Amino acid sequence: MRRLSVQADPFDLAHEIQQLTQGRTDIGAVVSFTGLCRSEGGLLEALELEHFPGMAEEEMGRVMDEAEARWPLQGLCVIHRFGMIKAGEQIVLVITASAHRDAAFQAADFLMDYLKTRAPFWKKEWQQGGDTRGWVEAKKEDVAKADRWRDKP
Amino acid sequence: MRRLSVQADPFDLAHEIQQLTQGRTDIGAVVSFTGLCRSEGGLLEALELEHFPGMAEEEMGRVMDEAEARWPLQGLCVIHRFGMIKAGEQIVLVITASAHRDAAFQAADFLMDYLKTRAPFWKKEWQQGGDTRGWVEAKKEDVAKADRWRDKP
Amino acid sequence: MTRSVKILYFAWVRERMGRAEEVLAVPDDVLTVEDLARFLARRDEEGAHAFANPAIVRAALDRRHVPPHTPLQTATEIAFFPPMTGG
Amino acid sequence: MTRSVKILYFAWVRERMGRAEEVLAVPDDVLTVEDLARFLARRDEEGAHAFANPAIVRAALDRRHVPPHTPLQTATEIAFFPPMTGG
Repeated sequence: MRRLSVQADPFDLAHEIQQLTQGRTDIGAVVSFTGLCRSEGGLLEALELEHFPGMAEEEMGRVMDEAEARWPLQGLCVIHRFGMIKAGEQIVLVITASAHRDAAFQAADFLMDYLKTRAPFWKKEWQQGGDTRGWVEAKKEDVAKADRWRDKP
Repeated sequence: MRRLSVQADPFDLAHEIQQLTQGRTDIGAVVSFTGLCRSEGGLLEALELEHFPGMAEEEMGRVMDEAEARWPLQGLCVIHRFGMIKAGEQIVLVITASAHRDAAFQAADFLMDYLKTRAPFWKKEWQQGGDTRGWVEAKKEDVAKADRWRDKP
Repeated sequence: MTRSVKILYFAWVRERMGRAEEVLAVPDDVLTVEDLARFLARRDEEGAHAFANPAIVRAALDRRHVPPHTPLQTATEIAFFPPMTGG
Repeated sequence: MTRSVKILYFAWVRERMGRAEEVLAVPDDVLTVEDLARFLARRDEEGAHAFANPAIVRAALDRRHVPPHTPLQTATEIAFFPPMTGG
């Protein structure tokens, strides 16, 4: 079972997990990652998420293919929101389901690293009061984290 | 915010995450791990979880202390069930909340490794038809996995 | 015979270019992704600003990430954007 | 003067001992956790079965994991159990 969505609306983690696990008795481990918008100590009011419609879905699908090729997964779900997202709100959701916990943990970690560096989304910061602080700069650590997976079997 | 529970009843992941994150804007990453009872291809009807009341809570608390000492966590939750748990049902829940995804992922992985080898719980396997297949044997890999963390900063 | 491609811009590349997309008749000497970036940088002020540091701008050809030296060949759509910051 | 300790058994150690707990007057020559395990192994058939492979049985003193050579000292409760399989 596989689910991919690029959407403006919030997602429902419990519902998504239920979709992946309902009626199954071969899943031993479910890992979820939820990314939230931080206010950076009250500085930020919201993040505006711009994306490349079409390519976002295709690239996320390719990243999911790669996760499925690397680990035995019984289910995975990736949801990425776009539009204006207030501090405290959800941005991204990854769920992985497997017989064993290692596969579920590693696949979720991998998916997040790859989404960060490959999925065509860009964040713009909005301050309290309505001014923008401009676009978030990509972090070198994120590229390094994604590169970790390259040499692994 | 920290929550620890040893209970017979099922848990509600969405509710527990909400408890950790509600009204906060300093959390950027929430990782959850849910352990489920597998049927092992239809062989197993249920797992019976025996525990050492009192010590289970204390040991889980010590493992949580260690996670909090190693990673900057804004919230963590560990719930372990006991009693008869049918195939497909929940056994254990770990949730970690942090500003950054690495801390949340690593702390959740660590908590699961340590719970496996240190929390005083024992699983007995029950087959379809009501016969037991005896007690689950501890896995060497689980000890090795927990040992990974020993040399890390 | 000149060929047309659709060009898409995202995030600050879009803002600096002052447009989200355009259709361009590809000049004969523009063969690769980096040729096209160089052409846009020379074309006007907006392009000079957007591609001021061409090493930073990323590209996708028909919705796949590609390195700068990739030939345009038969691609019908090319997108330019900053390093991604989703997730 | 003999001292009493409460002993708890769990999982297959409990099943083999045929009991979940007992209170024992600690013999004078029983000083450590492994001394106590050896004493129980020699005491009766159940103990012999439960502690047949003493290297496998784990112990907690006053609810804390301890290695076999740990002195009982003033502990009031000792638990014996197999390697844990929770999580």
